[in-house]
Amino acid sequence: MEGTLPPLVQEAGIPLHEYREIVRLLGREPNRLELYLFKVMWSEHCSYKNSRPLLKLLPNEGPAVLQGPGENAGVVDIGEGWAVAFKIESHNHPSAVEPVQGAATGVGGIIRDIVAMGAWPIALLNSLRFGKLDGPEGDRTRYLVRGVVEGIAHYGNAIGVPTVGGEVYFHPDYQDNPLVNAMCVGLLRADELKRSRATLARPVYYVGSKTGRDGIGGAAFASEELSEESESKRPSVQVGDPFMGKLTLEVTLEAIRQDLVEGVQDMGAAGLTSSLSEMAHKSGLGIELNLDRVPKRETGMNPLELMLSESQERMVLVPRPGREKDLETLAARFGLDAVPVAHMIAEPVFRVVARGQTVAEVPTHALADAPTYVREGQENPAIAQQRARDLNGLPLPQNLEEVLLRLLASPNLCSRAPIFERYDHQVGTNTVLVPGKGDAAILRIKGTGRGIAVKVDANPRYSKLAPRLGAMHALAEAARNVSVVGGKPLAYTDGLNCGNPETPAGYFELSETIAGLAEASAALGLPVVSGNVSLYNEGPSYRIPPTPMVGVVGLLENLEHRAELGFQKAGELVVLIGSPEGHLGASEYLWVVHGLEAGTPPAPDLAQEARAQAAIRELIGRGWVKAAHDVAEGGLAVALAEMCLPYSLGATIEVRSQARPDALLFGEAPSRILFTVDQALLQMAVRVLEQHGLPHQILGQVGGDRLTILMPKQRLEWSVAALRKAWDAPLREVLP
Amino acid sequence: MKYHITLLIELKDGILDPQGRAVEGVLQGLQFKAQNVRVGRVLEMEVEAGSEADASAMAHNIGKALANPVMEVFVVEAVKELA
Amino acid sequence: MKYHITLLIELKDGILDPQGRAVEGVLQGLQFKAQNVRVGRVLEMEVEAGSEADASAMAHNIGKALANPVMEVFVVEAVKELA
Amino acid sequence: MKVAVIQFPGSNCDQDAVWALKLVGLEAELVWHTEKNLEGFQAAILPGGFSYGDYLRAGALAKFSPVMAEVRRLAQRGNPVVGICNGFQVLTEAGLLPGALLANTNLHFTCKDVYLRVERTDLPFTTGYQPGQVLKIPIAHGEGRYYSDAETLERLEQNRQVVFRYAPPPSSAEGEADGYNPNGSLNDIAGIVNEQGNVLGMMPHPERAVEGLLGYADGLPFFTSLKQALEAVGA
Ligand SMILES: Nc1ncnc2c1ncn2[C@@H]1O[C@H](COP(=O)(O)OP(=O)(O)O)[C@@H](O)[C@H]1O
Ligand SMILES: [Mg+2]
Repeated sequence: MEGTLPPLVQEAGIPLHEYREIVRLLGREPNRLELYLFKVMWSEHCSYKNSRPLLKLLPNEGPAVLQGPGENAGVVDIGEGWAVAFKIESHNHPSAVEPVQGAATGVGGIIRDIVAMGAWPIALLNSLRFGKLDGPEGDRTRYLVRGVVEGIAHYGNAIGVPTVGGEVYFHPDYQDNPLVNAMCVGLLRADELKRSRATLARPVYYVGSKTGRDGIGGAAFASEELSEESESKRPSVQVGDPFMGKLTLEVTLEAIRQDLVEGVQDMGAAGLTSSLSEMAHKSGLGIELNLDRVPKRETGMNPLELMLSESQERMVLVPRPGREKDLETLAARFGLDAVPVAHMIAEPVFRVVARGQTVAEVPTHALADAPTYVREGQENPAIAQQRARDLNGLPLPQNLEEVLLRLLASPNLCSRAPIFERYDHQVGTNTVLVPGKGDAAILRIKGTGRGIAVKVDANPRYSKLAPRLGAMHALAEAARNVSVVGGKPLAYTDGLNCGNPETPAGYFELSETIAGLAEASAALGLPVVSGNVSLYNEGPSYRIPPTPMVGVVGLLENLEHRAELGFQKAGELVVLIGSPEGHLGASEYLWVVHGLEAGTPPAPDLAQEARAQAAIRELIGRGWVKAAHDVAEGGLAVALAEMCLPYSLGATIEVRSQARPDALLFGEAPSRILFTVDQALLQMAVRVLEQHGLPHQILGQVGGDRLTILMPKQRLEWSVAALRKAWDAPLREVLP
Repeated sequence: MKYHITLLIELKDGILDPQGRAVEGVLQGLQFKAQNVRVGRVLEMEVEAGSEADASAMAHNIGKALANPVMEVFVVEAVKELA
Repeated sequence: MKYHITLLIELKDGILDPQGRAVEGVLQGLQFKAQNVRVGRVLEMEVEAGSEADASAMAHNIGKALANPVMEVFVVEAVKELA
Repeated sequence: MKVAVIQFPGSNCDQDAVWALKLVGLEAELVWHTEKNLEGFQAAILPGGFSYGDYLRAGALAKFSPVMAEVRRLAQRGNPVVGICNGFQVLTEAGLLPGALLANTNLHFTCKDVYLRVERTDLPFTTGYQPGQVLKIPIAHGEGRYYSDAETLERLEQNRQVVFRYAPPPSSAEGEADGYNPNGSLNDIAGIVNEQGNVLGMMPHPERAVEGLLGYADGLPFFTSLKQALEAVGA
């Protein structure tokens, strides 16, 4: 049979061995529609067939966890009866094809996942990766940046969920394959958590927008490498409608508030197919769908198109017995369709009926249990070589003052204001720490004294050179960002963006990334509660660096005690947790100044990391520290400059060390935190650091309108205005 | 010679038009029984060209440059010589 | 009978149109020497009416309802009977 | 002393307005846009957001909502009616306030702090301010460029209908002195009232600026003024 692939199998692009497995599970040949149901449900995006065995390594339990991976979003307890639901999701390929709508629908999709848990969305974050801004490729990069930012703004602003944070990196390896991941956080009463469940004989309602031919086959599309062919797939682009999205959200949450529904599910990737079949499977039941009842936007849609459509702004609601009419009335008030399109049946099959005929009938477990693959990974030897490169002979730059300005003006370190100014980051009036003011955003929980801190992070350079270390850093840094504003990290969500797992190098990077995350999770005591996997970010001539976007949510029990990143009070002392000496390997400095991406990223000491975070939280929690900032890309000098900017307040710093001046100023190292403290509290603060067994140094004092750094052999000085000028400009040119 | 160009840029058929949908809903509420409402953009501009044919060709190229081929189509609605 | 209506809603002359300016800048960057670029909206829709005159009147009323007289004008660009 | 906060489909600052009103001790209730009766309400707020998705034009479709007839009646009776951001756009579209709000000259949605000079302190919304006081209040809009024809503008100025104007920050550490007008509004207009002085529209968000925790306090007098005015009438 090898040579003679059935034409249908060839058309659907299903591997022969998977086709055989389908025939075995069905006990017969599938018809065309059934085959496509398998195709989308067995795509990586829906089935996790390459990643599931690896994801099992991630710790997913903890005292705060109310819902771990496996539902539409994870949920953690934040006390006083409240909980937060959160998840990250990728929309990379749609954004590459049509940046505005790709990003917009990515935001819409992740919001619906949060709503499906019964949570009111209170914050959005996003994590973006683009190629080069300079050179001939710059035009396309700018086009993508503008489009993606516009799409995020368009959807998030209109639906009324504040976009409070995110991160952006530019790296040549994303030139052909930008990444757009969106994270949403929602608030719910812990006892109102909803799941994707339904009981026997219940009608299943379709609520929201009508179904059109949008994004047909999108889930399968997302799991394919981008190719010339993507061009021809363009007509299927999905368009986001935040207005309908808002109405759908309000109907769903109001239905939950009035206790009208027993189960909720969003319609995301693979639309009706995945939402209904997965809900039936999780409920241990079957479901019968009547396609004639599905609200349609276009005429003449066939069953295949209806089943694969990824029209946006649709939800699945299962009313409680006797509440059907109430649900219909509620939806009508908002002008939405609410139609019973399916009902739960005892026989565990997914049955699709059109015009009185059964057009597909497949066991639900067969769709849910795609085969999984465990493969052999092998590192790309070129990367090992780059890592092994000796950096000892690196020349010292002549003018270190100029180097800092160049770093501040590098696309990866410069001001993000031109981006976040386009996002409404305050709607909802909960944003206590707005973008640009802190390492993480803080949102208050109305009616309590509590707040949550959120941040998403990942350093592609670290991950490219050493995927395992990169993943560890991503989690450590996201958690550190939450800790330095005063939040205690509770759990995280991870968006794993990698290359093709069917290649040895792609699989190596995926498995190393997950191994690194697992190790850091265990060491920091942080469980994963949700996430997303986007593989096949690879083409004939490129593969993205493995990019684990880690979103951490933390708790501030008392919002009075929090910190922001800017220097606020002249006279306060500047203290560094950790050593002033940084590493040059894999640093932003090495790339910007020497054009090198080489060496090994610093090795994290996770035990020290945990202690450093605990110490800064303690200092903030006692009310002694109001300004704290982690030392990340660009090293100590960049971190100090960043602290000068928010309130235009300078500092005088003295660094005593015999290390290379560039390593001191711009070298990177994990677990480092800068903070300021009043002279009168210094001794007590130092005692806390000693109790936690942390190396530390008192570096200097806040004040004036200049940043001065005294080194053993030289004195460096910048006006804060000059720092700001360098830092402000680069993204303004992209987003005027 | 100077020409005035009118160019329409509209969503392709089958692509969801949220604006059109919202306008349709409101018009129906006002008892206008409008259906299939679609909202696009109209661009008016002036160009220099040697002949009307040249101006049309230019209008065509401008439409091509400005419409997003992923979702939009364009129509050269009018090309008129200016006094 | 069914009619197809095309309606243009545009900014009045003399009102600053930053979008038009931005498009003009883009076009000039592409070496199209376009001037006085103005960006407006085009609405296409289908209505039921007894006659073409009725359909035109309806188009007029819809234009009146949707355009903002403070800064916009509307033009009924076309009314066509549908087969 | 009940204030109606009108909810159009797509409004999204409705809850925030209720929160701010309740914070100063006013009774506030959400009113869905299909409501045909505002009996029992002494004032109405049209909140920010994207009514009808802001499709076609910000505020353009909301003016057709059934509740607008009642809002008009309330305004005609002299009761306070406030439009914030999208609400301001709706009030101009509905003809309750003169002029129109066009796309920002920067052509994009802008969310940031701006400074406003208070031009009038004799209105039910501004008695709590000092004449000429400069406030820090956030904006969040894409279509906030106030426009009207020259005559209308002249009349507005002559009647002292401009209530808030964008202004340079009081100290240079807080931002740039030029470029303080965030959207290209004529005469730096950020907020106006009708001739009677009871219908006010403004683009910045006072309801976002009522709590020190969130970094602002300058919006608070707006709501305490309103409360006093309503109490004075009620008493
Ligand atoms: N990298 C990951 N880490 C942890 N959990 C994950 C990861 N990827 C996916 N998950 C979890 O697997 C489940 C299925 O994910 P997905 O199919 O993306 O859900 P949805 O269709 O609701 O978007 C979800 O509960 C999700 O949180
Ligand atoms: Mg889901």
